Amino acid sequence: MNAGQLQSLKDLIEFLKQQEVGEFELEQEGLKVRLSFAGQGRSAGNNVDLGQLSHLLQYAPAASPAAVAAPAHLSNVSAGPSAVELSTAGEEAGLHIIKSPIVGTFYEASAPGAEPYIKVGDQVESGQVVCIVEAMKLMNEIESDVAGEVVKRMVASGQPVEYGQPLFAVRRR
Amino acid sequence: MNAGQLQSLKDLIEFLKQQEVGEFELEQEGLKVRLSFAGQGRSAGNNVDLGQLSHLLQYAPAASPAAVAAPAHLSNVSAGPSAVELSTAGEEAGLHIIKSPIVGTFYEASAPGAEPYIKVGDQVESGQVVCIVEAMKLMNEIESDVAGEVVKRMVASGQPVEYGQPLFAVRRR
Amino acid sequence: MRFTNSLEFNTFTELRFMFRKVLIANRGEIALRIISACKEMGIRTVAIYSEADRNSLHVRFADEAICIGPPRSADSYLNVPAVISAAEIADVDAIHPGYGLLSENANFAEVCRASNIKFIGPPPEVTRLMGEKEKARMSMKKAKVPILPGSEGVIQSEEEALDWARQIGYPVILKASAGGGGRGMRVVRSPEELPNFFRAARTEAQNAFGNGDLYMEKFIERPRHIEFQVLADEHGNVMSLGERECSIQRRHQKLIEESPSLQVTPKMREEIGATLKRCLETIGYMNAGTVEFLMDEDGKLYFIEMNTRIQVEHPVTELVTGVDLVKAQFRIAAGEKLSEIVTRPIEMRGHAIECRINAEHPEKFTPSAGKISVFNLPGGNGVRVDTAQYAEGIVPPYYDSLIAKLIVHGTSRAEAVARMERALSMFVVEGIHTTIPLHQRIFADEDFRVGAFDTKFMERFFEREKLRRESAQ
Amino acid sequence: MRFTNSLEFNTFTELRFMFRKVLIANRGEIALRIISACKEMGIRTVAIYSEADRNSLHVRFADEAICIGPPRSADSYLNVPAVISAAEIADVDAIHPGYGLLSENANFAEVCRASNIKFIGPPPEVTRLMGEKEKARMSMKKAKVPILPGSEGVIQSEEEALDWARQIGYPVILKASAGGGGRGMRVVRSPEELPNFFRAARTEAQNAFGNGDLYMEKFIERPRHIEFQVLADEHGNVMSLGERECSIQRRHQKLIEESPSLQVTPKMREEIGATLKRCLETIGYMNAGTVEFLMDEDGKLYFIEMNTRIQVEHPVTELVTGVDLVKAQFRIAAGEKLSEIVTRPIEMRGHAIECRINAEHPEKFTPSAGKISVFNLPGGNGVRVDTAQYAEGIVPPYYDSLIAKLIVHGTSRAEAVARMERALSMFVVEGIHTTIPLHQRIFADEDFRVGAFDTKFMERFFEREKLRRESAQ
Repeated sequence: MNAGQLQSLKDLIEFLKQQEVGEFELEQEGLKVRLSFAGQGRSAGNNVDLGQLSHLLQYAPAASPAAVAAPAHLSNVSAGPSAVELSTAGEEAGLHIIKSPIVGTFYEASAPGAEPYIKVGDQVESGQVVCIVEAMKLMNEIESDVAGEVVKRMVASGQPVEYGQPLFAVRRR
Repeated sequence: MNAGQLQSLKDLIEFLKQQEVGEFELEQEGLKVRLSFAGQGRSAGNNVDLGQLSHLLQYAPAASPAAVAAPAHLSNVSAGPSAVELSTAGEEAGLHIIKSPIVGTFYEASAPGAEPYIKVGDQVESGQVVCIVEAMKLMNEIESDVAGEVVKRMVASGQPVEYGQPLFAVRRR
Repeated sequence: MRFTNSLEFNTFTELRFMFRKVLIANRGEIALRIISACKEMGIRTVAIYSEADRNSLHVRFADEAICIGPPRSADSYLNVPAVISAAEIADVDAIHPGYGLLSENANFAEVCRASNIKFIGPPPEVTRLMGEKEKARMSMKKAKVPILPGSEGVIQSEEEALDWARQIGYPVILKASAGGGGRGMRVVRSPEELPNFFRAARTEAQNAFGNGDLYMEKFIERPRHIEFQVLADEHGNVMSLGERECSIQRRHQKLIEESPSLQVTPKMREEIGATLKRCLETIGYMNAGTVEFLMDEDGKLYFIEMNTRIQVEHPVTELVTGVDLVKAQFRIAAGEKLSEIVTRPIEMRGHAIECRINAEHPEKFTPSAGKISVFNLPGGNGVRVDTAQYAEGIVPPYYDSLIAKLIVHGTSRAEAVARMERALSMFVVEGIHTTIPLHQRIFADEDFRVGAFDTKFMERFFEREKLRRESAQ
Repeated sequence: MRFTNSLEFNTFTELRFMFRKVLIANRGEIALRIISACKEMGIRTVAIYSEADRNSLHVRFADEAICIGPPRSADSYLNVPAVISAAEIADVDAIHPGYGLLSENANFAEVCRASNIKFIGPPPEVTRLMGEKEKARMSMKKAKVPILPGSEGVIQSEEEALDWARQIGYPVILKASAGGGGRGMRVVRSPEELPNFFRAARTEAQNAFGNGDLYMEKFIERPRHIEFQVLADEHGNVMSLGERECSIQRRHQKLIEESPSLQVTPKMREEIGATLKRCLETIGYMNAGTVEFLMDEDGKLYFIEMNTRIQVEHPVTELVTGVDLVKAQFRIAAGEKLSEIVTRPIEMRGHAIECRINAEHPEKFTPSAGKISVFNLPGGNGVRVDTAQYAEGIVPPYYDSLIAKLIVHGTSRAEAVARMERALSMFVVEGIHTTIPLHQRIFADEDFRVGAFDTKFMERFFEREKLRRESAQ
């Protein structure tokens, strides 16, 4: 299992935990994963140990009205765990997520009016530039870390992105 | 398995533990991993809901040195849940516990030097006076609420007792 | 730059006498408040508790704890023989009653005295005098404390009623001597209205209570509730610590208190303080006490009653004056002089506000007993929390619903308001309902923010909320 | 009785200009402290966080939050492009750096300036000046701030050394210019000892560092660490807010801080305050800062360095002066004058003490990262807790171990000490180790209680504990 795969697996487990999944199985192309979380006994049924999760953090903060009033273009950035949520929103079994390695502004093309680097349906190669994230006036070319088919773009051009925010979903070849 | 793989596996296990995973299986390309963490029984069994207990109240308060310095004759009274502890300490299956219905001072006899109302081994009747609890200079006669054999006396004569504190254990007839 | 000599603050005060061991005849946050004061003074503490409070923090943090009865207050915290008996077996020097429960029970104070246990509060005679409202009014009146003007005794006729109304000044309110609950009650705004209203009220009172006797009081349309904190030592000295504004009430239950009041000028504060000092020195008042007033629309104060105990809302006074009132209670009871306890002139610094956090449904106000799952307290600059609750703690259904007091202090009322909003937004309680959301709505209210309120504020507030909800549909 | 006019406290201050939105370039309790100040001032907040801090309270309570990198500080909180980039996409007016991390990084302040973002702190030129210890010393010396006397440059010979020692006054310490770690170091107590020690130190330095250059400083046997808090506006006005006593340290990490210091007389406080005012006005200092001194056994103060940021221990000054230092930082940065921010003369009221609660093993001092299972905060009168931790929260292993600051305020040092003992006994943390038990032991120490300590206190304290343990066996 290579580093990328391992990272994907870890992401998935974090997500499962966050979603309070008790047991999980996955089989795909020679890969088979099965897991159950602690406190999820077979017969225990819905005996969810809430203590394991942070109650406090499930709490919708009083600050939410203000957050709603945030400029629309920042709404994806404003909630703490948004990257994870977005990640899951676009994630289906077997998809690889290209994430932003830096904080900045996402651009799909090298210049206004130019062709986007990639579009949904395109085939990308590992190392191919897929977009630009501008940070401190610098245009940073972001490369794909896998080869495959672009299944989804998760961010609109011109939108701010945080570290680790999902940009594209790619079905690996 | 080479050193790199071993390290990856260790990382993964650490991560699983951190994520509070209970059981995990992975199969891929000739590799098969299965693990379950200690204390994760199949059946709910000893799946104690610690949340039900107050962690905070298991905490030995900082005040304990002072409590130790308390007059010896109050030591039974000084700890909050003492009555319960005593109750269980003296309780065996089938024994009935006669508890103090009031706060006060326990006396085994009607006057200093007099015969105790009851002794271990005696038979008591329901309604029979078993001791006196003095409160506000009043001598309150405490009656047995069952008939049976006195198995144990839990309090020394002259000792203060709190509400609900076990006084005698009686084996019911 | 002005610096006070730091040495002044660094001498260990040598107390001539202090209690060795005290029993706290209360539960919840006030019991923990008193235990904290004792710990800081080196006094050993004995908690008492009912079976429902076995796992309470006042039990955990006291040096000793004694179970005195089953959950119902009448069988435990209000059970005088059980409390005294606990005090005797624990061999304490004194009992602090907190507020509520036995705190204003003169008989209890008397039993303490008979048992040679110091009761932390005024002597039973004074408690009894203040407990009889009419006697208390007359004592205050004699000492020139302004009282709510009213008829003396029963009004026999319309003529007499007109006469009283002229003396008192319109509007006035007619009340049934035997009555309550609004029946036999009429607000009269002019002499023309009086005869008809008098007859109607008398008939109503007769029908409702079998007794048509009426009396008359000045009617205050939109009164504020303003109270003065006093301390009195056992050497005849009384001192006022300024006022608290407690007009934000729901069904006569205070929700929010603050100090100082925006309505009390320094001149009024000084005058009332001086009058209370004179009056309470005459009466022979001792220990902490609170004198409650109604304030009319013109800013005039009228005495209503005196509470002879520490109040729930005492922390707002502590924050603005810097005087620890509970410690002062102990030191007074130990025989110290006020001049030794409060060594600087009282000065009100900044502004303090308290929100009572109750375990209640925030709209329906039904008590919300149960297990607290999450309990995240706000902290930081200018924030004080008095509570005996904790995560995994239980709110039992037997006692009052106050689970925490959130108190803030700022240099101005504006800062205190902003600080309270900040603190409320960081106070997270789960597992039970609390009044936190209600407080947040009140703090967003424009009238509240500018200080334009009276004891009818909450009625209008709920009315406005209802209208807004309806128009939103 | 003296009452301040309550109206003075009740006018809403109208600010001419205030920031609309601020990014907090920090984490933990100080981030939450700054967020609290912003909430109270109506400023929108943007938190930044590393992947390890996703579930932190500074993320939860900010209006917006942006993940800027992986757990390691170098890749996230210390990553200037990531921080600036976050500030740009969130469109903030200003950045508050807190303490540590980027707070004293002049380059970062410069990048902020270039990006048109106000850095809440002094301008980069001043930070840079104060960052170069020798330049800072000279600036202070020029303004007649007392500095630790020492030789100027390298000492060439024994004769020169004797000359310097006579000027400085015995005892003196010889130090290796290239050195550190005690090598090439000698304490000299008399001229007789000097020649031999000088030769020995030179040889040692030569052997250890390949460079035998020595210099000389006054040696203070048992120094106290005393620091002065200052505020400076952007109009050339500087004000001192008195001192903090920070001598209780373990390996140069402060454990306990208090204000005022028992050693600083009102006269000294005023003199040092006036000198600092003159000196920092000359330098053009801006915003909050702390000037650190060593105090010798005779109570003389010697400048060591200046910290150009808010300090961990700022709350003790807030409690005794009543000035909110973080709010003052924002108001200064927004262009307000000191005279508008601090409207009364600074007066030190009572005594405040802070304990740093670290996630560390209380004997071994190894960091104790992990999940907190129980977190019961003390509250009540005179207790302040600054923390970003909570029950079920995680202490990540990547950052410093401070999880909470427990701060108390009392009318005297004795009351503050008693209050801290009370509060420590009610502060319950489970799941990780903390320094709470260590603090309890320190507060029980007689030398600490009477204030007889210096920066070597903790060494002696551990030594005494060790001896006691050994003799007990």
